[in-house]
Amino acid sequence: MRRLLHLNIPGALAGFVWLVIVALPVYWMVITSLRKQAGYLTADPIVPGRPTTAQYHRVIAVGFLSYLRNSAVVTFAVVSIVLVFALMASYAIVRGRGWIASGSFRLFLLGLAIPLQAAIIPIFFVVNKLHLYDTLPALIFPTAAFSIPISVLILVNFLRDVPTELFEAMKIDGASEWQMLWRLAAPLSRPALLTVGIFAALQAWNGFLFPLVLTQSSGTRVLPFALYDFQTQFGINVPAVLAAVVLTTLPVFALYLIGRRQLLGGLTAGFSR
Amino acid sequence: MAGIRYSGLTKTFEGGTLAVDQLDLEIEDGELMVVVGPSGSGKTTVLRMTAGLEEISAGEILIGDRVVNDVPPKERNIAMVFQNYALYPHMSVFDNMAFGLKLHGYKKQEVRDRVEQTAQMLGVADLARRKPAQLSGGQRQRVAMGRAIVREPAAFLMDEPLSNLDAKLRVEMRTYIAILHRKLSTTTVYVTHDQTEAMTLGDRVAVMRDGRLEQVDAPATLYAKPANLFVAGFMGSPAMNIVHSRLISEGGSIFAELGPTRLLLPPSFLKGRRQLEQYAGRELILGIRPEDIEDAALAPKANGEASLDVQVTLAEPMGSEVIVHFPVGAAPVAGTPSVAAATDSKDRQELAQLIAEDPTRSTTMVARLNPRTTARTGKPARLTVDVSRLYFFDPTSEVAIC
Amino acid sequence: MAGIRYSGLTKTFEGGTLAVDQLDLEIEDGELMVVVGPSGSGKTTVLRMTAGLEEISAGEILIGDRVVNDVPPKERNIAMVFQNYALYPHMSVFDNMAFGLKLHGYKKQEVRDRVEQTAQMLGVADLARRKPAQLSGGQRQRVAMGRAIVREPAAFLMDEPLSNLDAKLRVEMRTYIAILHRKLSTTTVYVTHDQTEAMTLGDRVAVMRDGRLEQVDAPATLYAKPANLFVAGFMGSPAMNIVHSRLISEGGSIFAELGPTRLLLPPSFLKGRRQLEQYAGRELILGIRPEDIEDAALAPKANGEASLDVQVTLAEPMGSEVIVHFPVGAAPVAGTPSVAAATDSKDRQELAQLIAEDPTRSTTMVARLNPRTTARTGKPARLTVDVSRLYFFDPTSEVAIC
Amino acid sequence: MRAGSKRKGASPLLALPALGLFAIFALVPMIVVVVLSFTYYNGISSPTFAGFANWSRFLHDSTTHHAIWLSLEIMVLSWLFQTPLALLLGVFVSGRQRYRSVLAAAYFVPLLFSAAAIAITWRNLLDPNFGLLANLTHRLHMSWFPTSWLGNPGLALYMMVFIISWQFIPFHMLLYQAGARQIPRSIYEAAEIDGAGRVRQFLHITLPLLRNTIVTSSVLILVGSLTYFDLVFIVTGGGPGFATRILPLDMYINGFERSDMGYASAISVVLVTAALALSLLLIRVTGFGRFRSTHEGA
Amino acid sequence: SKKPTLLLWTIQRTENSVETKAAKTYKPASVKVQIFANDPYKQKIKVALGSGKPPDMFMNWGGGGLKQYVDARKVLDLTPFLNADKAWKNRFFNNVLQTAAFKGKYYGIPNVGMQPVLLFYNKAVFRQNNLTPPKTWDELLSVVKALKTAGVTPFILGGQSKWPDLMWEEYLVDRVAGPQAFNAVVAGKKNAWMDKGIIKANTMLQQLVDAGAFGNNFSSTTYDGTVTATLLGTGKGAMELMGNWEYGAVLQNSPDTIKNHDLGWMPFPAIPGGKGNSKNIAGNTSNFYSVAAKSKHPAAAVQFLKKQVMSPAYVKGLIALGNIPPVKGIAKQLSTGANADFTTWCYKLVQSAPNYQHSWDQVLSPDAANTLLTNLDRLLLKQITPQQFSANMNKTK
Ligand SMILES: Nc1ncnc2c1ncn2[C@@H]1O[C@H](COP(=O)(O)OP(=O)(O)OP(=O)(O)O)[C@@H](O)[C@H]1O
Ligand SMILES: Nc1ncnc2c1ncn2[C@@H]1O[C@H](COP(=O)(O)OP(=O)(O)OP(=O)(O)O)[C@@H](O)[C@H]1O
Ligand SMILES: [Mg+2]
Ligand SMILES: [Mg+2]
Repeated sequence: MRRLLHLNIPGALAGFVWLVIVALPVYWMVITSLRKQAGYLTADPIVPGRPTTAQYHRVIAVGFLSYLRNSAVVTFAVVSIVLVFALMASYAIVRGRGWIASGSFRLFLLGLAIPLQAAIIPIFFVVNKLHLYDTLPALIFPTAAFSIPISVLILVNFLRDVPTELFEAMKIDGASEWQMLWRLAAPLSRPALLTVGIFAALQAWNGFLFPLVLTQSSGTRVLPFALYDFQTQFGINVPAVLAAVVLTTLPVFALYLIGRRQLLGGLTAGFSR
Repeated sequence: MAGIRYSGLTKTFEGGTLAVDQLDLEIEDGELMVVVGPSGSGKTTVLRMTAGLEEISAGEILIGDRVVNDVPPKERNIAMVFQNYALYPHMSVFDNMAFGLKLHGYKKQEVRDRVEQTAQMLGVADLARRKPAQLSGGQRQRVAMGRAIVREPAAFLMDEPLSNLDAKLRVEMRTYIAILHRKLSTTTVYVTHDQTEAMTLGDRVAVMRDGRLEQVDAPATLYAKPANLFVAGFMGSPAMNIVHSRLISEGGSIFAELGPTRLLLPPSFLKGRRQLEQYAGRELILGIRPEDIEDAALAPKANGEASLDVQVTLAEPMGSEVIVHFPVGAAPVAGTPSVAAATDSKDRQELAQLIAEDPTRSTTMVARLNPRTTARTGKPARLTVDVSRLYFFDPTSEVAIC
Repeated sequence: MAGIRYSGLTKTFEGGTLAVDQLDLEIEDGELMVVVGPSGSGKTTVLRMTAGLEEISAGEILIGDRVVNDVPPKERNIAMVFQNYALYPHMSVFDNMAFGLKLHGYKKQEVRDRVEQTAQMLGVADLARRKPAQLSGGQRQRVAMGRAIVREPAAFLMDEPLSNLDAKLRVEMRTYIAILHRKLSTTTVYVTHDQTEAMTLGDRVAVMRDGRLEQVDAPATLYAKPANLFVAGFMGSPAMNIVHSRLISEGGSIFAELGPTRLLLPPSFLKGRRQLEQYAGRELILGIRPEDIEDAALAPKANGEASLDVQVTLAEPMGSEVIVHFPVGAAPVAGTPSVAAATDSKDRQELAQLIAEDPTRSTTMVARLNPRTTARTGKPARLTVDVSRLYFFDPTSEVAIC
Repeated sequence: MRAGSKRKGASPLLALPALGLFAIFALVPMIVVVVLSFTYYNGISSPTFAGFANWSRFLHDSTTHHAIWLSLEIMVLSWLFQTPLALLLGVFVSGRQRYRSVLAAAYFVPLLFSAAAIAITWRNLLDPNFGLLANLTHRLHMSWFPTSWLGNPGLALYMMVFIISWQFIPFHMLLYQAGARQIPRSIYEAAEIDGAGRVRQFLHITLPLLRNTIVTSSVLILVGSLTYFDLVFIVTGGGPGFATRILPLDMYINGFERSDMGYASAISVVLVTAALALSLLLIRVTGFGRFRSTHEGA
Repeated sequence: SKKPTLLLWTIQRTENSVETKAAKTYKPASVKVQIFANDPYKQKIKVALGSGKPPDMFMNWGGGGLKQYVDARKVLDLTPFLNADKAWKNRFFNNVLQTAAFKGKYYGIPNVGMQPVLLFYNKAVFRQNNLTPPKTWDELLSVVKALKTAGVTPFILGGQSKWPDLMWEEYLVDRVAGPQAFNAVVAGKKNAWMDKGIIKANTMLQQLVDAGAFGNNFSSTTYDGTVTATLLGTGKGAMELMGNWEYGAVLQNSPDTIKNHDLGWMPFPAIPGGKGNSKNIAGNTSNFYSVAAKSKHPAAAVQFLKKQVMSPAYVKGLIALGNIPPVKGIAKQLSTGANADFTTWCYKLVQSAPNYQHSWDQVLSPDAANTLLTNLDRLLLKQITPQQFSANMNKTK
């Protein structure tokens, strides 16, 4: 809020150092995605050569767009389910009482540590039993289920900081729990919901194991497969993979830039005296 | 609509603070009950229990004929102004006020009309689109007020709803509340620390202290006939002057000692005060309200027996009156926490001296004089005491003597 | 220690609200400046800019001789009581108060001593271990106060520091602040909406309105010689009665019209009021303070020419006085937002009628009568107006006529 | 304003949908895993009962013991590396200056990439022959500078910690950013008036008020690194030697590469139990589980 | 009745075009080919076969991996079909077909070219340093020394990927101890790994490491055709022991090397005094298609394999890609195909090899294979001695 004079110099410096650490690999990805496969290794890793979009054409030709559609559907569904379910559960945990609330919290904690690899075969059985194999819901439900524990942990942490008095005011205004959940808890935990949403979206967007095991036909293929389309038994077309990476990443990044406003919190400012 | 009844209401917080202690009080249907009491005396806690926001440790609350101890807030149909507002930070001023109405199923148009009227009445109509964070303290308070009064609940609970408003606006708001109450006759519990509000607004005033009810009465009664020293000292601003005194019976007349001065109690005063006579020759506590001391030159009828010659230590011209402080050679009544209490330390010792030269033998008294008085700081002055309006209390039980 | 000077200080919030508008004000070293003004007039904003918490849109703030526009708060060495307390929620009462001292490098023992003293002074010593969430509203406010005064900064900024305290405690606190200020002589800016505080505490009082400074003067001067209608109406509670009037010059005497009644202006009053004479025969605005109207039977000297026979619509016994409301047949002065403003709607129309029968031809006036008055609601009463204390204002510029 | 005034509280029914989904797709499979840990199962043939064979193997398998040790190491290192950085960066970008929000957007980017993409990238950057690092050291004639980062058993684990952190710091930063934004501004203002500079505001206001967020993030980091798999698998595959063969990897290798799902299940059960115990402990010790806000009563 | 629909899973590779074409042009059934990336495929096929939703036909590597499925009765026995049509059976090299055969029963049909491991070298590097490619162990050691002093990495090795290490192991053990040493392991003989020859071979391998034959970075070099082929093509490394596919990788990543005829290849050097024939080769024999036991149309699937896989068109397609199909009598065809000099050389090499050792990790059970790779890695890192290596391997089943 104040002038340049009050710039946090050490903070800014450290901030820029980290920026370099973050940016360098990303920069490398981008410029490499604009190279030809032949000779990309021996090219100068820092200076971009003559850029070519050939790899991008290749990626798109491979069916990228249909993968994109499936991924979008799965991601949208997962995010919706996670946001709604996890918010409801966190609300019940934070605002609820007794052993059920604390018990479910502990149960969710258990979920933080289930190694997917170990559980994948049983999950396959479950999905199969529910006749979901090779459908998009086969990706949506397990992905959502495995995102819920972390989401609950994050939301619980955030929800508890919504001032109790606001809930009280709403009660007095005649709101039911359900209304308080959606009219108060939800809007005031927007930053956390965004964080959780991003998390769930990335699980869905980048998740590989579920799509691999739980689907098979090309109609249910999702984006992460695009990465492997350029990976053969004996080598990888790195520039093409990176082109696919860049292309996959762009939509999510765009969404983040749009949603980031929600992070500009301080959402409870002004509620009291 | 319904009355509210507390019986044996008690609240002990985790950690053991006893905030409300065996409160028995009945607020009639349609009554506006003002609750006053020192900071921390449990006023807010009572309101919160009434609203159903705080669990009841013991006792009962009845709204109408129903014990509501276990009824959730939403079903009690009350509106509340929170002491610290609790505005919805993510909603505009309009939405803050409209929210309760919407929940109660009012039509859109009706919601708009009501909110707009109320907002206008409260002078926040121009701010309708703003979020609470963009409001000043007083504006927030008015929105909090608006959120409550826009509804038509079974009862209003108002926790110092005007504390952050300027005097002028406060008078307006107070009038508005009075009118509203006269019109709607909604049972209302109104917590305030403003003397004027307490005296003008309520049908009755309940005085609380340390979680207990000290007295509940019509405002004028409370002022004229405080049940005990605490209520006497608490109601009225500046507070009643309270000193140790003695009743002296001499030549058929009865005098009250005010330091070296003797105040003759007129027969009209003594009439019907049987108890008082029993104190003849004994120690008691004398109370004189500041407005009952006047500049001798300006008093309607000068009363020789009760005149005091004093040295004014501070004269504060207030415009409509002059507040003068002066010491009298009477022992003060201890017990109420006072500024002097903390002045024992080296660093701020001098402060203590500024307050009372010799705390055990002299008491600073306060008088409200007519603005035309000539009393000035550091000058002597002659004052008269209206001996027909003295107060006496038992020194041990502190109960009023009548 | 140092004085504070504002020159051309302006604040425009994002969204365009002009909160402070070209403020010029000098607070001398060691002065206690009280700032008053209606809710939303920019008082808090001025304090926040002084503290360095709010960016300055235009103008300058000087502390001592230094322009501090770009000096961070921490380097301004000020202590502030926030209107909304802003206590550290994770620290105990003790730590809340000790934090600033610790940061300023006080020794442990000294920190403890100071905090304990101050806490005792404020009556929160018993609460030292509690967290703010476990305090009542008034207790929080006292802690907020304690956090500021425990330090010895170059300046104090206090934003309605006593608004949530009961009258008794407030008097104590006010006295304490006065003593503290007398002792330490720290430059202080004190925002309040309490008339008594404004009148007694400050060396000078600054009156703000819509972000502008209306008048700054010693409290008594402000009350006696308000620069304009706004200040006149704002200072004093109940507020000054303001009606449209006319000056009539007849037979060498000058009268002011108060509805059908004529008030004879005594020569002593007219002496030195050159401007007033020019209004002879013209419309102007008349102001009468409520305390300048008295029950004719109880007035020190009855003044026949200025007596009014009125019908009392409401008599509010306040203990120390009785506030009576009565209509006079004079046109009210519009402009100030009032309760009546919002009463045009069908549903609450009746409210309007309760306030003013015919708002264009009659004005409700308020008087503060001696508590012994016999005036009662609904009864007629004879009152006298102290004609030596009338106020006149120009009807268009609203500036005081003298 | 006051804690403990929840009264009746929200209905636990609200937790049902999440619990249901979680139970069907995570809990039931986990129970199956527990059952499998008592069987011989190669993932292909039907499991046969094995009694405690897998468990006794667990007690004696030195490779697995080494993996446990490595997991602990990577857990502690991850926490030590990520927590301070994420906290500082998160708080830093929670500031309102424009450049900070731009930085925040940039910092966020690594989170977007899948483990595979990050693995490919870092493997290439660290490639001893053609990588960026090798290239730089070569250009700067710093031949003494080690280039075989991932091939050096002494360094590989640290490199993995770094790469994992590179991926996940943005997420924790996001948590801290949201947490820091939630702290009422007025408290900082009060502290500033009290004379607290940036550092002290951070230490005395931000840190204590972010306590619950720190717990949240720490649980995620600690538990997360216990189960972390993808990146390590792709970048080093557990090598060189056993240098990065952390427990989840050991589990995977046993289950899928050696087709011993029974034993892998036993390891998984250990993992889940350890992680649960760890998070419960953290939550108990820090009082997180009481669901009290640190902001109340400002 | 409707045409049956057959599902075929395979992995991502250059040969996919041939496979999809074979599927598309097949009329009697509609065959859907689904292609997966190499590593994920292993997990995918395991879950699918294990839990009952397998495709009709699936690609595999034969050997121990396939054996697991066979043991679990997930794979259709193809013996009756092959026996019923001897012409079909005889089309393939028998030693290749054996990779997918257990206890005399056949479970897989080869579907790509053979992948013998050869020693590639950069002729230019040798020219510049006045060296000749090593034909014997001693020559190899001296060449290593010379290259080392010249600042060139003698052998490129993607040690991080582990399996390239195995090629060295296979050849050294073969040359020192002969094929019988490993055959003893496969046969499950007691202490087979303790064979003196194996220990000697491993000692030699560690000598090579000590001599700097693999440079300093081999443990952090991942095998990736792009990387290794570039290293070889640019002369940063002089030689590489690798499957014949590396030719293709060089062609793609360093085309000039091929154009200038600078890429050389030869058999693994002889080790005088060893028990193994220096004409023995190692490598992948081929990959295979198997039919899932649970397939709804096993007969149709077999029919498809018979008609379309390694059909003349299929073989032609493979040759065009530089493949060397494991079928008899195609020398002529090869010599007219692309890169004929290389492919015919390889074809002859395989044909004349007394023993064609299929990659150990494919032959052994997955468990043993994994232990083998890990221990090899540690052997090369010198974390364990050859004796420890053998002891560790001995514990596997
Ligand atoms: N953050 C903000 N954004 C926009 N407008 C604001 C903001 N803060 C205050 N205002 C407006 O600026 C004006 C002055 O506000 P300020 O808080 O200074 O008033 P005040 O004199 O302190 O009032 P009060 O007595 O009610 O506390 C008000 O009209 C208010 O609505
Ligand atoms: N959550 C709590 N935990 C412990 N003690 C509490 C809590 N809330 C209030 N108290 C204590 O209970 C007593 C009554 O508090 P309450 O808020 O009812 O006072 P009040 O009369 O409203 O005071 P004020 O006029 O200052 O607002 C006080 O002493 C207070 O410190
Ligand atoms: Mg209160
Ligand atoms: Mg303010």
